[in-house]
Amino acid sequence: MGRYSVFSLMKNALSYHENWQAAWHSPKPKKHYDVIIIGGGGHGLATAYYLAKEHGITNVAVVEKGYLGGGNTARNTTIIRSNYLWDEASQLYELSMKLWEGLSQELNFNVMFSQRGVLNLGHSLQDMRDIARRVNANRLNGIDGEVLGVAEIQKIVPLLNCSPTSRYPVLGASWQPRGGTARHDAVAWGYARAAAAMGVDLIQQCEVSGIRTSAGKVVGVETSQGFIGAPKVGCVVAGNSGVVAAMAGMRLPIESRPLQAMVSEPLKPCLDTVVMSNAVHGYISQSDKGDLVIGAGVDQYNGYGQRGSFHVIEHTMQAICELFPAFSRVRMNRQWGGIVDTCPDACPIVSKTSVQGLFFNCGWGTGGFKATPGSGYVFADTVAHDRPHPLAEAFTIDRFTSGALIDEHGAAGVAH
Amino acid sequence: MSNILVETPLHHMADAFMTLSGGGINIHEADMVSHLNLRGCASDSSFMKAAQKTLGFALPVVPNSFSGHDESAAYWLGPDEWLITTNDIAVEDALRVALKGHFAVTNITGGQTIISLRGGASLEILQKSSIYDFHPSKFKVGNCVQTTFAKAGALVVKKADGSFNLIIRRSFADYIGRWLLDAAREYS
Amino acid sequence: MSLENTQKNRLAIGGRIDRSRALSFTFNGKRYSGFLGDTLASALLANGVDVVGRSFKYSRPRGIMTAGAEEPNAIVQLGHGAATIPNLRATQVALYDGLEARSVNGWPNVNFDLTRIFSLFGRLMPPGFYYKTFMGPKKLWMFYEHFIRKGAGLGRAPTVRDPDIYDRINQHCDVLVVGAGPAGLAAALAAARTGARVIIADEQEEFGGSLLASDVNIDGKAAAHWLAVTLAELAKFETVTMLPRSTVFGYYDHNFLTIAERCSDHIALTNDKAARQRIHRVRAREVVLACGAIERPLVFAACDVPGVMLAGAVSTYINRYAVTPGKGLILFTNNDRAYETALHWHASGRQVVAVVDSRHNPQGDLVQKAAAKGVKVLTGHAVIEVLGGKRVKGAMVAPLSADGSKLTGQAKALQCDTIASSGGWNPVVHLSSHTGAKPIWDEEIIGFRPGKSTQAERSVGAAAGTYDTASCLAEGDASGVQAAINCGHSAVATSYNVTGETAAGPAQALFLLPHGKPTSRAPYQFVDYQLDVTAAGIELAAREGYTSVEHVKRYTAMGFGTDQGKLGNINGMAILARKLNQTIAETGTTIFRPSYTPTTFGTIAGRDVGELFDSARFTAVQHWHEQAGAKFEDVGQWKRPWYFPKTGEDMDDAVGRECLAVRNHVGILDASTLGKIDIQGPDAAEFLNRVYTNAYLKLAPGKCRYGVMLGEDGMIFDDGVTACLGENHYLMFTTTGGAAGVLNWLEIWHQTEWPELKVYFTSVTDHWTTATVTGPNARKVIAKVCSDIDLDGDAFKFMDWRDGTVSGVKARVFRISFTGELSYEVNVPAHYGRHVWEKLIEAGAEFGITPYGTETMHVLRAEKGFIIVGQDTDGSVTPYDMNMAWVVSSKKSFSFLGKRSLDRSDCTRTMRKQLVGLKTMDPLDVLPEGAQIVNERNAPIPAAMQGHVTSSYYSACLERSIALAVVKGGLDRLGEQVFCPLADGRVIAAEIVSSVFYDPSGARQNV
Amino acid sequence: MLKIHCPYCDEQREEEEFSYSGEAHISRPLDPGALSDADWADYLFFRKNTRGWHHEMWQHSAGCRRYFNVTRHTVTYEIFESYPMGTTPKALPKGDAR
Repeated sequence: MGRYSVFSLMKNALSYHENWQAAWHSPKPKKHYDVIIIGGGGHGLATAYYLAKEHGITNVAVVEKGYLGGGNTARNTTIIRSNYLWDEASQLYELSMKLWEGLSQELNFNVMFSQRGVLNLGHSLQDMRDIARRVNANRLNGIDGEVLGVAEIQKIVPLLNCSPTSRYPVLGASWQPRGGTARHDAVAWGYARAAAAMGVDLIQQCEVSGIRTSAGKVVGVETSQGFIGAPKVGCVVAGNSGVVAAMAGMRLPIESRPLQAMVSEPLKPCLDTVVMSNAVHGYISQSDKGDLVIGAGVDQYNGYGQRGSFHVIEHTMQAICELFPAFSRVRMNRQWGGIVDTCPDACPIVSKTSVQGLFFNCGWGTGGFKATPGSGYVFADTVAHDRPHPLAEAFTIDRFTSGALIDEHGAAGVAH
Repeated sequence: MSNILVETPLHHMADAFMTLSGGGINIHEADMVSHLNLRGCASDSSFMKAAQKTLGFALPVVPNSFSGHDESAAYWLGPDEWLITTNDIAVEDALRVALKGHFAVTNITGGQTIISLRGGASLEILQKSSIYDFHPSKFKVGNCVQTTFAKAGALVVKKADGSFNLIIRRSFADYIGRWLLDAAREYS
Repeated sequence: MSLENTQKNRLAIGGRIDRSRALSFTFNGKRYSGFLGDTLASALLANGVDVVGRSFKYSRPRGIMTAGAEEPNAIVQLGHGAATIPNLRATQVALYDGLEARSVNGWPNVNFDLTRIFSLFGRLMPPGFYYKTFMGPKKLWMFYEHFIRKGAGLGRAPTVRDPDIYDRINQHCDVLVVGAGPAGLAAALAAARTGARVIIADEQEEFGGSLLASDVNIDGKAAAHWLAVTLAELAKFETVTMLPRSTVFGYYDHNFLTIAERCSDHIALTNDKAARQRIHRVRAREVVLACGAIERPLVFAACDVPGVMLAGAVSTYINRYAVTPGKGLILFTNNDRAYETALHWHASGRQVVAVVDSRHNPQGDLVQKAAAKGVKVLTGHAVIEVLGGKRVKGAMVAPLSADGSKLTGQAKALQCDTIASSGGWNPVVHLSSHTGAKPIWDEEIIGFRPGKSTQAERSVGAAAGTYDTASCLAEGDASGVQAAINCGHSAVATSYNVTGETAAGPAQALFLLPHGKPTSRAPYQFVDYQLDVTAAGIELAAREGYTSVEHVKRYTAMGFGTDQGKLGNINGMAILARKLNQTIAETGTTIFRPSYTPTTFGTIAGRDVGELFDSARFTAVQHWHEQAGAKFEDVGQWKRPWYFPKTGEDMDDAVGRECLAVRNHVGILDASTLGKIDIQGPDAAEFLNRVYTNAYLKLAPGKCRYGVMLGEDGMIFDDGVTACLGENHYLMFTTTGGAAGVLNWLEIWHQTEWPELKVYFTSVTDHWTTATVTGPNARKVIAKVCSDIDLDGDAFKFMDWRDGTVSGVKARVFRISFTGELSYEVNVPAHYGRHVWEKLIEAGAEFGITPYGTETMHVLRAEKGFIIVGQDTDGSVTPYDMNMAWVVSSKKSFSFLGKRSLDRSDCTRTMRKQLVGLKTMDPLDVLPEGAQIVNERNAPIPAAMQGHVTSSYYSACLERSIALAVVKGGLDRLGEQVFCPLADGRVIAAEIVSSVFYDPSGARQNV
Repeated sequence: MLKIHCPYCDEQREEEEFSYSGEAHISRPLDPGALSDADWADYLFFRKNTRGWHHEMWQHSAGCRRYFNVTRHTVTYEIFESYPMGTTPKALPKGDAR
């Protein structure tokens, strides 16, 4: 794989960019692999990458029914933070954060990780109690965080409506300076390119139609390109987890819901950080291209349509106009929806299953993008060693039986 | 009891509503009447008969309709639920006496109020506030409907004279009053 | 200088502009004139303005390319200050007097742009170059990003509150017609004549679409005349709503569509009388999509030089706006229809240099017509490169192979200042694809047509690939008839007689023109103008493995501009298909999403902003609270008095005073916001028994009981007191925030699981005003206003309730207490609330009655160790965790909601977090709520957290701080010392104590 | 934006009047105490999450406050029928939605 650098760019410029190599190839599937990863999104590609890099398992296929990074990876609002409430969740997201911090260099692919800071606004006394609780917990877990007052917030976000007379005045916020955003497509492409370079087969337009098991063990997957054998299969299919689980005769504590987002027309820089509000229910940042990137709430019903209802968009716009009255004249350019796999406790499932060799990594709900590196890292480790990675132990499927849920609704708050 | 102060939920907005009058829309809070929530089985003829005998008219069984007259009316809220509005405070006890078996009469007078909406712009103001189809071809005299109203709810009633009544909850009255004033501004 | 003579390209006659209404406007600071009926674009062209913007990446000069929504170049910032609007398309801005517009890119200005220097490095900026560079050293991306962001973006957002208001209106109709061209008008007319409720919307300033610049006759009338007659008829129907300047921007499920109406943007920047824009939320039974088609330019080298325009746009400017945007025209086409542009240009009295037709043997009538007019036609030729920088100076024209794939001879230069380009037409399939219908490639029309409908919707006219007026009218009429019939109306078809149309011969499928050099080395052959995506860029993406059309779009940014790829995407896909040696059908198209054109945030938000952002709920005593100077706290939607400061008091002073007043004298709280549910029926007690953790079967009339509700997961979700009002009649109090949730909770179990239980639930929250009179003097106060209740402590005990009369009003008085003091909760119908409240204040005056708010309430209950659900609990605690085993009945036969979950291993393990009290070593230290608890003073990071502080206050009556906390195994650790490390570096030590700080025996409330 | 038929109001009404209430036909075990933790968890948390025709509960929260069932396609969002609590749904339409 040719290394990317400003020099390779110049060299190729001289030959009119006619000699760039493909970032990855699209092979036909082999008969058998050591591991099959179902799902070519960010999490699946990261899993394949870490299987190869950390565990030397390179005889791996990633099967994707559409195109790489075409699901929620391509549809989220790219917010990255690790300031979750409970130890188990915050440590997993913090592992992810640390991986983000070196990812562009590690992958030799600029994922444009921009640590511009994340603000979570508080609008009620209880919001502020929860914020203080979360920030204190973060600090004691070695995660950066501060509680900011209104004046400090206004300095960071001059256009934010901090009037004490607004319907739900801003009372304060939590601030994670290391949080920020990244270029979502680049994350999938970067992992894909790096994984492919280590020998991982990336098989697109290959839909899984069945999971073949024998004597309680997985033996491979039926696909639109025929049967592919493997003793280990990792399912990383987000919104479609329930569908794949059903192929293995399982149900999951997961419901798939539409989640919508939108972008404005490109503007000159006017918002330098990420602003989130649970109570008023909106969150917003500005991409490097200049678009305001805005996330809406989760629709109330189950849906695989990648479409949501318009009143959800309206409520989000009302929240944005309430938080940023100056954006009222800005225009929405594009709106879309994804399918989020939500767990009852707003935490993921990274787990073995009752079927030997079948693993699931799902339930990231509205918070999956930020977890991409960490999720791939611990899932690869779990698959490689056939036991939960220490940081994944709390996220096994058993917790729904024992009752050891990790309720992150408070910190997860709005869809993000 | 003449020295007892009685305050309707929108007493403080009467003047603001007045400033609209003369334009395409006329809004005011109706005089106070008793509001009773009545629960019972519509298929229980003895219950229905007893209610009719007490009220002087039959409870409506057609969804989203109301029966009665200006002094006293019954609005369909659900298959086993009605709202009774009446200016005869005796009705409450009379119902309790007349009805037998499994029923419930609950006085909610303090919790509700009625806003009258009349004038050419009424329909458009309803369209601005609610997602229900109030077009005269669909929502006729004698109809009533519980639906969303801005970010609150209302029971909307189409009266014989073509005007509308909004029956709303007290705690939301101030918000709905402000919403109406804002929506009506362009017509006054 | 007089206004008119600045308009060098304005024709003396013709067009739909009003020459008697001259308008003055400025563009980039320079003053120009135009006429009523102009768009900003037509006025700029009339004034001979060539360069209107600079491109995003290479900063190339750009001119007006189109006459509509697909315009990629003429992006302007309108006005300044609070009312400024970024990123409008000059082609869609109606001109008004005093209009002020600026280009959004180009520094110092579009004609002399220093950032042009970047384009020298253009070769270093292929698609994806960001991903390959700026990677090291670590963290330096933030530095690069700073400059990249500065260069990015188009216009500027306002920096102060929007002065305008916006409106929302809900519409319901039988038939919604999108687009008011010939097909749409015919559809609307057919449906309207059946009496159906019809809405017809069109994004343009006036209805008519192609008829506004058409030469045909309909039923013997000139198109414009037929249009006028038709509009007049439509306007007569009461059942028809006509919405010009209204863009249908989204098509959602179950035939729900959204329309953005520009109410006043054609008059001024702001509207001080009414809404500037209004959104129509339409629920339609049937939808007719007649939204037309967008012309496709041909792709050749330097096809972005100002002066290169869409052929149809040139015709529109000539016929509709009486502007011929140049002197010498070359028309480059692969189809017959575009010849009309050459004829229009010719008719406007200016020179047609040549028609360059890629086809070798075009035979259509229009071709003959042009030849007959003496227009020079070069068949089998192509424009392969444009000459000129800030304006077209000429074109390199070369002979082309029949299949259009290669050049067959030397190119020669032809001089001209305008090149009209036409590569055919793309039906506007956007709205139909919003519904999930996948567009289908059609070789016949050389374009994508709408896919299989998933809703009650049909596309007609140009939107379906039908381009001649006669067929458009026929399809429109048929669709209107069908739609009306589907809505239960009876309809008859109308047939229209159209004359003066010339039949078109076959077009050639041609997208990217060959050049002397390979694509990778040829001068830029632009596909997406706004984002500088070139044919070479698309081929590079494919070369690098980005072969899915979605990958190409994302890698090159093709289609991500404000025109959403309306102009370039199909060309891009064709170029990709050729590169991958597959058909366009195989390659497919990207998915179109709302908004069809960008929609103002404020329009979508409507009037739900400011004080109307959300409903604020008030109690009947609100105005008294305001007059008493209360500070308010948001609790859900409620506004509750937080505390009542006297002059000079801060919150701590006020709360301290209020607390002491309650403990030593008497206080009064407005508790009206508590949820109240009236429960009646023979099975009411059984029902309560099932939803509460404790027993209710034996609760006698006149008695009250505190209960806790669990979710089925065993976690506390609400609590409150329930009173037995009589046989089969109960009143349940819920928390303020939980009221709605609890009522639904009761209803869903009753309606879905236990319908056999005879019980009714009715919310009476708003009916009652609840005044809590509490403190040692409470009885004395009540005694003064209530004579018909025996207040004696033995006659009216703690946890009893009584009916009575309070200051002349029938009341229900409860002896329940959240403060631990002697308390009476006086409930009266809310219309008497203010009266009774004031009487209680009067009666209490001599005993020092003190109104208090939620903060004091919190302190007083914390002194007693009473929990607040949602503050001391967080959805992860059981009654046992809250040290409330006493409230859980193990004897009940029915397995109450949540009981089973309490037996799960995690709920029974040791070291669960349990509710305890904390006393700081320094009694003046008040722990911050949310402080985390650790075992050692200098716990290393990461520290093992033991729990956190849920409630913490300074207790004036105990003269020290108190706190409630949840601590791992806390109930077994009373007396242990723990530590709270704070963000400011302090570490506060505290002792674990009982959660009851005051009057543990409960003596004070039992008097 | 769904349009839902309320079987009690007997009208097509807008989604904003309704609250989604999850998968239908999950009845509470009569004797929870007799269930294993796993069976209890299955009732509590595990769902079909069907991709296709889905029986689900809705409440007409802004209208008559009644709960009822809806058969809806979770990909096309097409609604096949609404039916009252305690009644059984019609046989599903053959194949997929439209």
